[in-house]
Amino acid sequence: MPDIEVIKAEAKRLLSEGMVEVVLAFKAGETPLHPQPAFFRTPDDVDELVYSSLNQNNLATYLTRLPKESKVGMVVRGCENRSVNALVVEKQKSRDNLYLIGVPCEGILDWRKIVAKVGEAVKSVNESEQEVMVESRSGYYLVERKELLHDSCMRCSHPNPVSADILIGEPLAESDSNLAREAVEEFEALSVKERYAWFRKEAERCIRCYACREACPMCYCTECFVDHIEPRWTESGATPAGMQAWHIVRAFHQTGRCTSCGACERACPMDIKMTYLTEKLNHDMKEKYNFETGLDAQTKPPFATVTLDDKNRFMV
Amino acid sequence: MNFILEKQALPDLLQTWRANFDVYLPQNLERFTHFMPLAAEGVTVINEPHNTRIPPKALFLPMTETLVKFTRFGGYENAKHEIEPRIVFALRPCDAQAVQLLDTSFLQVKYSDPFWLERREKTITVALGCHEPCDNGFCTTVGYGPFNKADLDAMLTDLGDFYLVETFSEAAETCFNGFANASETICVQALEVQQRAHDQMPVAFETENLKEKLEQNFSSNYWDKVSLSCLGCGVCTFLCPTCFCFDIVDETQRRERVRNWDSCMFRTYSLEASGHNPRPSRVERTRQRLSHKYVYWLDQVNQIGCTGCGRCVRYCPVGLDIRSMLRQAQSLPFEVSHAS
Amino acid sequence: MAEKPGIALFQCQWCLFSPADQDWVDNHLPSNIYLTKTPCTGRINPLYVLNAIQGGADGVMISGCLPEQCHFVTGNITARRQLEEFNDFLNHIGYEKQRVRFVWLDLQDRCMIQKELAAFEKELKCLGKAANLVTRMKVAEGEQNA
Amino acid sequence: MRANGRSLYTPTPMHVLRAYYESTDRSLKTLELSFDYTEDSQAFFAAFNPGQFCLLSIAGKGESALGVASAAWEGDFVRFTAQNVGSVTSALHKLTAGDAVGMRGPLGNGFPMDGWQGKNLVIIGGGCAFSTLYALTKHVHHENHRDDYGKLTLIYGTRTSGLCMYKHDFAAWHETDDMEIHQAIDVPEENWLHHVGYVPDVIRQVAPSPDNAVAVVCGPPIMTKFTLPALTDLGFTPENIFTSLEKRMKCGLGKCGRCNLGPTYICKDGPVYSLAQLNALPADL
Repeated sequence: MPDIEVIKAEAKRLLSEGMVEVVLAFKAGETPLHPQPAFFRTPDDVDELVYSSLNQNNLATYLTRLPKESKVGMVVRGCENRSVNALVVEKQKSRDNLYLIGVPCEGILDWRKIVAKVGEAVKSVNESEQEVMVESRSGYYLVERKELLHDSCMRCSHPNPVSADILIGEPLAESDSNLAREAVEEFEALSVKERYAWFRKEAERCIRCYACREACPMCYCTECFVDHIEPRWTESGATPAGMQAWHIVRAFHQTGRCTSCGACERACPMDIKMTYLTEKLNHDMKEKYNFETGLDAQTKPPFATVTLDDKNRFMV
Repeated sequence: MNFILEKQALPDLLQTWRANFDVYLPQNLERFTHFMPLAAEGVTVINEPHNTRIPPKALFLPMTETLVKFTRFGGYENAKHEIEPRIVFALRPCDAQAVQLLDTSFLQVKYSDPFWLERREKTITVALGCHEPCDNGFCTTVGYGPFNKADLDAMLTDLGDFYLVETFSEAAETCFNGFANASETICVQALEVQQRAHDQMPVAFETENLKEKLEQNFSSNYWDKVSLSCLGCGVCTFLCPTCFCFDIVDETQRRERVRNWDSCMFRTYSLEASGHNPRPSRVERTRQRLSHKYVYWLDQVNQIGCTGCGRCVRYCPVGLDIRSMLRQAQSLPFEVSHAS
Repeated sequence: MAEKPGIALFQCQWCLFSPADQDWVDNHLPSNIYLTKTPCTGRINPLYVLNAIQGGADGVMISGCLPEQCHFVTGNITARRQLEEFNDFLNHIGYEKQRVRFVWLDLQDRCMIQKELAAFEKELKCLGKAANLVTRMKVAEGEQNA
Repeated sequence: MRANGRSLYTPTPMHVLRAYYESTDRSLKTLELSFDYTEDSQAFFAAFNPGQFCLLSIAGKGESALGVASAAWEGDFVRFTAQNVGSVTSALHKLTAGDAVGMRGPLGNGFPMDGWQGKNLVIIGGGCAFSTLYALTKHVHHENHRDDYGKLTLIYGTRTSGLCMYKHDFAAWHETDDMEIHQAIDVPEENWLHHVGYVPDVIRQVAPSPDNAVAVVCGPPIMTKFTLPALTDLGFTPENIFTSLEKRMKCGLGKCGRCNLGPTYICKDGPVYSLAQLNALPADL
């Protein structure tokens, strides 16, 4: 775990030296399971800053909500760093206006898995590298970290920030990049019928609250296609057609832009699995175009870089 | 009337009801519980002190519901919904209270919503009191409670091997026909359980003068502070048992006019055709959500429009907590002048 | 199956050089083919394809110009990149891949579009009626959309 | 249930009697609708009060709230003037005589006509928001009701003379002597015989007397914002200043939630509020 005091000191330095107007990080929430994203504007505020593996959100989602020219400091993990890069590529934020405090990430703990494991009324969560100690109403539990990791974090292959201005803590070993591919291949091994049944089951639980959209750093359109009135692209209610179209198109709009952070899935109030959709698209981008989102802040995603060389790919 | 219902007898009872009613009760759906009609076999009564993920308001105000059908030559027809008599079993008192609050909106004297009315009239609600406190609830704080009896047909109190059934309507009495009457001692015992459950609920914030404080600080920067990390999704409102806003949309292909749940946290909610938006940012929208529950409901029907079920607290993707927001509101300045 | 499969045809307005072919597409299409003409295949949003599928099309055919012959230089390749991936993606969630077909039409070709459509129709017949992803309620027979 | 067994949400079938452009730039169109069934007509006029609005409905497009611009005595029809802004209003603009259209209403409270009896009326309108005031003027000006009210002053401002609505009636009203009319345009034009300037300035210039008088203001938000202080300066009390508000509406019945102004719903408890009422409500517009 990175030293929280070092993070705080760095955040304080940024603010007191006037290098940034605001530092984006987390503060302790009302309950131990839910730390809140917070905006620190003065060095004194920074005392509230916390860093834990329970920080569920991708902070990059707030970047497009702040004024474009504002100077922002951010505590970033691997996926958040890649999202920032993707936003910089899409010219949503200038890299010069950003100061990234990088933290190697050991994976995000899924609060739902914790509750499922230890029961209601979690009083405290203490983590070490391998294990997590949880106190709930029914007593103390020592659980292996792996068991509580969020699904997308288990497949993560870039836990280290790729372009942070300062890295706090020792970089972790890059993990096996095949895990994501295996997950996609495992799903594709199912028959068409089974796959559709799975998709239906997941998509049709949707209540269309758009938490996935709002939690995603790359969903920054001023007007989403589902809010469009003329023409109306999909059925707007919680009908099968509307729900399926939402999940298909939301995911497809992320092609070459998704960093597999899993924030959409963690935000969903109905526990809908969504990363199996974006993982497939990421997998294809890697196989077909050798592209991974956000590894640098220059390379454009495949759908934005069409060349006539492509014709050789498609000639039948 | 008070009856005793042995826990063993419950599955059979539910099946008996199925002869005449659609029986809705919380059942496991994937990783959470959801009100679903009871099938011929397999009974799951969710006994944890836990709410379903989607509040039972969805049984009365479905997520999507047809209001009007378009006829071929530009005409309109009333939509018809086949609604069978139903029993909603094991809903929690907070959710039942919420349905009563929604009645004040949907069953106004002049404009009574026909679809809501029909569903309400054909439903018998049998609540299951919460003998153990739930995790994020704060029902006693807002003036309700784990055994709040408002607007119920019957209420169950868990007493170990059996339930004490208190019925408040004739319809419910016939449902429990043939069960043994509860003795005085059992009723006293139940009262103790109920009182203990009530006392166990923590007080999350003070409600005294809260209305005046929120009202008078309408343009305070308090709202900027509490809405800062809000994402603007609809989780808190869609999962709220008392949120009832809906949108009316024409589904051209289906030739229907439908109503869908809508949320005051969405940008398009109050966006006008001219491009003007009275609530342009998350600050105003958060203010609307909180003020509606803690100011406007009080003005309208003199009840707090939040029943303390705790869903918005639990499922907010960024951990925003209405309890802490209101606790912060308690330190706002206010004048007592017109609080008479 | 007894009835002919429904095909949604998205046609780039430049891809048929021969007036006779264009006239056939514009005026003499069989009733099971529903034509949408676009200024370029690059204009085809994957949402159009999804709409056609959800609305009950048994197959979707997109006809565009050959690479390097696009009126807008790279429109057809943009479309191909996107729609190829979209098709792969639909396949991932359980839609038969064969039901979406992208054809290049050489400007010199004659009667290619008829041949392609016939071949596509034949294949769709083998696949049968589309079921997955067909979720939009249909308007009753004989009624026109408002 | 309403007349003919329709639910609250089912529009009444109507058809277009007359449709004509109201302004020279064709951005405003007036529709006069007549009822398909006499029961609907009776139910409508039994409930109707000037200042109320209806939801006009085009199947497949949606509904749009429009103020009623006709008085009950004018005949068995309802008049609306729509500005072409959104998807529904642009569909309304395509309608011609004989076309079918749906209508729900009358909705809202309307002007408190009973409370205004015997008082002088100062009617202040701006732009296309004049429609309900037109209904009010028509109602008051009619010989059956004229004696119930005192002096009638009409102040109407538009951006250009071409955007002025109901030109024929204005021409006729200029001829009559039981009404004081002040028309204004924002920028000078040739052959314009009336005021030039913004409505608040015209009010200060005209200076209607606040004695035993009620001021009714209806206009774009920016005009209302500056007109209300002008009236207060002239000595009108908040209880005697009325305005009609608008917000996005869906159900029109105080159920869908979006048009609330504090604890009131503009569709059900409004759209007409007195300034005294507004002062007690949050500024959530």
